[in-house]
Amino acid sequence: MASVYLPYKLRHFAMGSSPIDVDGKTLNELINNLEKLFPGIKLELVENGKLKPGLSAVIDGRATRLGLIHKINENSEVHFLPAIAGG
Amino acid sequence: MHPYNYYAPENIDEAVGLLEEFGGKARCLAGGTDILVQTRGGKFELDAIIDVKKIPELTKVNWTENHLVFGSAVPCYVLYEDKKISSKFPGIIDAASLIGGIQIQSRASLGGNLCNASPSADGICPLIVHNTICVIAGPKGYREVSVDEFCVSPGRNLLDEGEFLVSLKVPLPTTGFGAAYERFTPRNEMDIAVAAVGSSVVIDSGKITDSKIALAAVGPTPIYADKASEFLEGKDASDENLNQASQIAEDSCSPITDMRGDVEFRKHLIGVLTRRTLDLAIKRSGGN
Amino acid sequence: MATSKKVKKIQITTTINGQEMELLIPPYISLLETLREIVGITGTKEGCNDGNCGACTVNIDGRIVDSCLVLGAEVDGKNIETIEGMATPEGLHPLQQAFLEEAALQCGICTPGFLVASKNLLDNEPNPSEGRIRHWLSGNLCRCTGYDKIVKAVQKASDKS
Amino acid sequence: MVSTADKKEYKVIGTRPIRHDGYDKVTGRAQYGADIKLPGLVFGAVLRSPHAHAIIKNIDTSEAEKLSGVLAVMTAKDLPRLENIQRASAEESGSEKHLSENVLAHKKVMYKGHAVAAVAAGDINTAEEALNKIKVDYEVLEPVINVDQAMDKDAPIILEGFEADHLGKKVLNTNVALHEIHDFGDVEKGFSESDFVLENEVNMQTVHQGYIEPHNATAIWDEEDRVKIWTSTQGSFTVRDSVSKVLGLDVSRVRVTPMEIGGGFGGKIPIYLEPLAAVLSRKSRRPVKLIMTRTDVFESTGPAPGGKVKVKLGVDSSGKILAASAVIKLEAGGFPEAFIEAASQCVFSCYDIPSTRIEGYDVIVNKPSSAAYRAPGSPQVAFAIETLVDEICDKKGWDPLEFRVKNVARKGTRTALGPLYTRIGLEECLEAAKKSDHWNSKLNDNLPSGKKRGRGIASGYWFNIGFKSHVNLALNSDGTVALTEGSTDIGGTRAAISMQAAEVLGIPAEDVRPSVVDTDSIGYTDVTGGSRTCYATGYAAYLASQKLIEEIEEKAALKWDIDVTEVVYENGIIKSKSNSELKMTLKEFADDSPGGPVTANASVDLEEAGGGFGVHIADIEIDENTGKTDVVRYTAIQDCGKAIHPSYVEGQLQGGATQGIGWALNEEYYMSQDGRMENSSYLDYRMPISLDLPMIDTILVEVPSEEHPFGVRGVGETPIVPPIPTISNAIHNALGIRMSSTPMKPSSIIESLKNK
Repeated sequence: MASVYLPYKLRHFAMGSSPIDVDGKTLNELINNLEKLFPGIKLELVENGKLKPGLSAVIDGRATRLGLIHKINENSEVHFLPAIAGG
Repeated sequence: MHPYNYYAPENIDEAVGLLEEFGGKARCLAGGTDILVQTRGGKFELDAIIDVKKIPELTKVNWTENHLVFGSAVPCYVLYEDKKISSKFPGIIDAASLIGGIQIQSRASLGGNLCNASPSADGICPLIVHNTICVIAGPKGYREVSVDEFCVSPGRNLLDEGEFLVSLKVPLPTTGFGAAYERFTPRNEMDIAVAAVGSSVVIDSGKITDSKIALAAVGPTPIYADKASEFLEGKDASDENLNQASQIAEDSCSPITDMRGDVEFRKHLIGVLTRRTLDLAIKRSGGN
Repeated sequence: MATSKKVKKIQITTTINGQEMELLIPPYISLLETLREIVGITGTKEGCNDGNCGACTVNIDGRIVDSCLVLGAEVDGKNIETIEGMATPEGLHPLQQAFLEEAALQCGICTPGFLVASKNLLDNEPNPSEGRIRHWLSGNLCRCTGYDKIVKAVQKASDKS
Repeated sequence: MVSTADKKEYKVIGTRPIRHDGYDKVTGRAQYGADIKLPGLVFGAVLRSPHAHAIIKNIDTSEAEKLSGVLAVMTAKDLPRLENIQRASAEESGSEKHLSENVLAHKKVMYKGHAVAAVAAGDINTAEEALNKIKVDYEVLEPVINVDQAMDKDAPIILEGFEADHLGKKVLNTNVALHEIHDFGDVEKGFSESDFVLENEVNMQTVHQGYIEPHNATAIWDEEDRVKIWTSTQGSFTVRDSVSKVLGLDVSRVRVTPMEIGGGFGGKIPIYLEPLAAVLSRKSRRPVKLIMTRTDVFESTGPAPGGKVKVKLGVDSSGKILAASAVIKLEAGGFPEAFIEAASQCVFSCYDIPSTRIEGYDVIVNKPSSAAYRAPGSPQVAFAIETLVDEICDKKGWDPLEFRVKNVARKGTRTALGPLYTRIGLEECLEAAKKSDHWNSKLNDNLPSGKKRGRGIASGYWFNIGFKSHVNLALNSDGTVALTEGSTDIGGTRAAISMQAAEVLGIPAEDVRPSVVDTDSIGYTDVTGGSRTCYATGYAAYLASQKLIEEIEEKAALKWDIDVTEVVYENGIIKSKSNSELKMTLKEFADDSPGGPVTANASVDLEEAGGGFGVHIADIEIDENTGKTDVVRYTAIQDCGKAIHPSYVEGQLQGGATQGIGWALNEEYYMSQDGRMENSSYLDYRMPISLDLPMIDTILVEVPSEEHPFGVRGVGETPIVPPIPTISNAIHNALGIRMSSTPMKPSSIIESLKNK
């Protein structure tokens, strides 16, 4: 199972605990499984079938560019963080 | 920007005529480094710019028996590239070689710097401590005034309508004369003085027989610091006396706080710079 | 008293990069605008239009000026050199070559001003010190390079001359 | 150069060819935005608010419209009103509504210089005269100009009706657009177990990117409602997308041609003039050009946020950091986005710390809407953390370099925001600093009285982005390769991208001819920013070159009538594996290749480039009597992964360091009480001049990024991060005073000395 690290503002869904072990072969599956555990959390992560604008998912140290179709490994670490670019 | 016409008179009478004709709607153009920026910025709404650089008196350097006379439109570089002027008028050269960068020094003149009457003008303090006389032409002919009377308030000088500055007349220094100008700026060039001091001394047999100290960026106009100057007269150039004169200068000025510096810092700088310029002036006088 | 006259264009004759030109210009426009808008050569750049960046540096009769602080009307009868006149049919000026080899430009907007100013320095002082180069170029702002490679390029070109 | 890379042999990479666009740029031929000329071109001017905070009650443009020579006048009424929809763009956040309202104020002005109306006329003088005839009725409001004022409970609310996000909750009527927390581990426990806990708060004034070329835009709105725009921008596609939003057009109706760009540093990502030029063109039926004045640039664009950053560190007696916390409050300007997320990611990035807590506030104030400035957010937080580390070392008698090594972040270290680092090179940079001539030299103490010298050291980080790029290659019949790309070239990226193609193709860099083309001529390419261009567009060039080789091999097989597996391409030579008679040069092949032009293209959408770390060392000399600081020696050390064109990598380090030095010592928005920037000129906004600086020495450390075939990391942004704390630490070393505000200007130094 992948370890999902919730951002501070979403930890209330999990009664403050983070990381959480969640199954899923893709980020999409993982978020759907997360939603089953914590109903309502998907709305905070996904909009119009994509990761919400301003949100990025960092999978094994790298902010995914594939988004919801990104493959998740058995021991992946997934962090939801604000998206950032640069100057 | 309000559109204006360009005139380039070839003699003084023609220039006076144009200035009378246009009144407040005309300005003289020497180096242009202030006037063109101000006109563009909407400070003046002009009908005429009068380029004075075709008038011979305004661009010439002359030596008379007792004076150096240079035209009000003589650019800075002409002064500092002239070895004779450099050796005799070190305070003026200090200023001429630090106004703007090389590009500005190709154009900007001490006469223009004086007419612009900025409180922080680099050119004015050294002219004061070199006891400079301003030669003014106008509808009533010529008149002369001491340079320390020329500026009346920020951006304003004593020229009447139709008048303009023709030249600057600097007395040849006597034996034992030395002068220096130093400003403080956060950058090493291309900056406006936070505070500045010009100092001159005449040293005779170890005593300061005459001294002039002038301060810039610490009042509405560059000012002659009379009390500090007079304090030194007849005294030794001792550490104690020089420090006291510097303290008097510091106490005598009344700067404002603005983006370039606050009151306390400016006063502090006046003390530091007065001492530094006095030291350099004394060194240059050959008196120490 | 004030007789407001209609602003009329004036005619000037000036030599730009060796070519004599007769130009009809509004009397209030700067030399910078004259070059860019009337003559149509745009190598001379505008960075501030108030004489504090040097991007518009040109050479008039052997001295460098900020062309934003000169009226076009003033250059009647004068000889002007701009960046466009620096390379010859034989090739680049040694300074231009040195700027390329030393990577002395990044965005390149200040480069024409630096080149015209540096050429004027080397024309008068073939072997300036680092301090002298930095002093001479203090009227030219560069925001990209930190000046290091510009100073080195001028030093390199000076060694050659 | 310190190289820790496994020594791959490169032919082109690591050499220093003359950049492809160099000749145009040293001869004045290069066409920047302001240089464009079009038949029938007219000029525009923009009316800007004289007030920092005011309600627009009415705008009367009738007199301006009557003025002879005026061709068009516009206000916010001429733009569609957009909703508060978050933009999904990679580089820019914020809502569509705010994007539009920053371009042209609607009902309210948020800062002095905020655009209110625009005019087009036959010449610039007439356009400016027309501006004077526009009557705007303002109701002036109290301005809010710093984070303390804005966060005061009685503060005037700047963005009324705006829904702020405070820890996930929606909040109305607040100047804090975003309040967020990142935490990891048990910080309180970490502090309680520490032997030594120290805290530090820094305060920073707003600064500007300061690029020498003012913003400009030229537009034609044609008869089929297609808009062509020529502009100086870091991202032509970002301009296209933003302009199409503001104008309410499909993206395909907007075509943006990126002109040469005179500096950006992050400040030429937002749009300002482009939609105005477009609407003025629609109304006047003429091409319209707009150029900002220098004052406009300072008052209406950029800047980088000022604000306050508080940090706290807990350290055990061995010098190991156990806990760290930060409170970051940065000024967004008139609309949200102060880069607090980037700041949060950067603040503790150089250290391995088991527990961290970071609290961020994105604060609306009446200043121009802030833009990215080289590693946005990172210099601000580096100032706080790196001076605190110095203070701890000073108090405990620890060597500041050894302390950093002891706590260094490396591959596998958990970052403060959670994810683990991939391979990074901070440790190698610190080692390079330790071995450097500068660090080992004695500080000159033989000085005239009143002068003091000091040495400082600090490190810094930027994460370096990847994102989208596209590259096209076409083999010319003379064996050279035309490369087209969409990344505007601000500092030599044409060369760096072409060199990567040349390396793969085994041909000289000069044989690749790069062009930066418009948005209709290349696939979507993200901005030249985020230190991504050499990495991501370079990666696309690498992939395209490999495809081009495949294409060459296929067509050579066709030509020789052999199986493609028999053909091998190497260093510009095409050979048969088995028949030594079959051999031709690329030029010979190109001159007569079968089956049409030989072309290839590739696109990428990359994740992070591998973080970039830098360590800077400065020697400064201070005049104790005037407080003036001169930098007398400076060394910038950085892990650049692999330097493709080392000269331009060094140039990034030198330029970034210089901007940081300016920020440290003199640059600031000097604000009046009523919210005006009083020093909006190059004369009074004191950027460093040549005489203010020594040579900037560089040490390029090469720890290859795991993300790129040549190991490239971004380099452009990191160099602006360490200078502020480096200078502050050097001042402490010289005088024993801690400067906790920027700029550390002479008057502040004198004041600190008096209070010492």
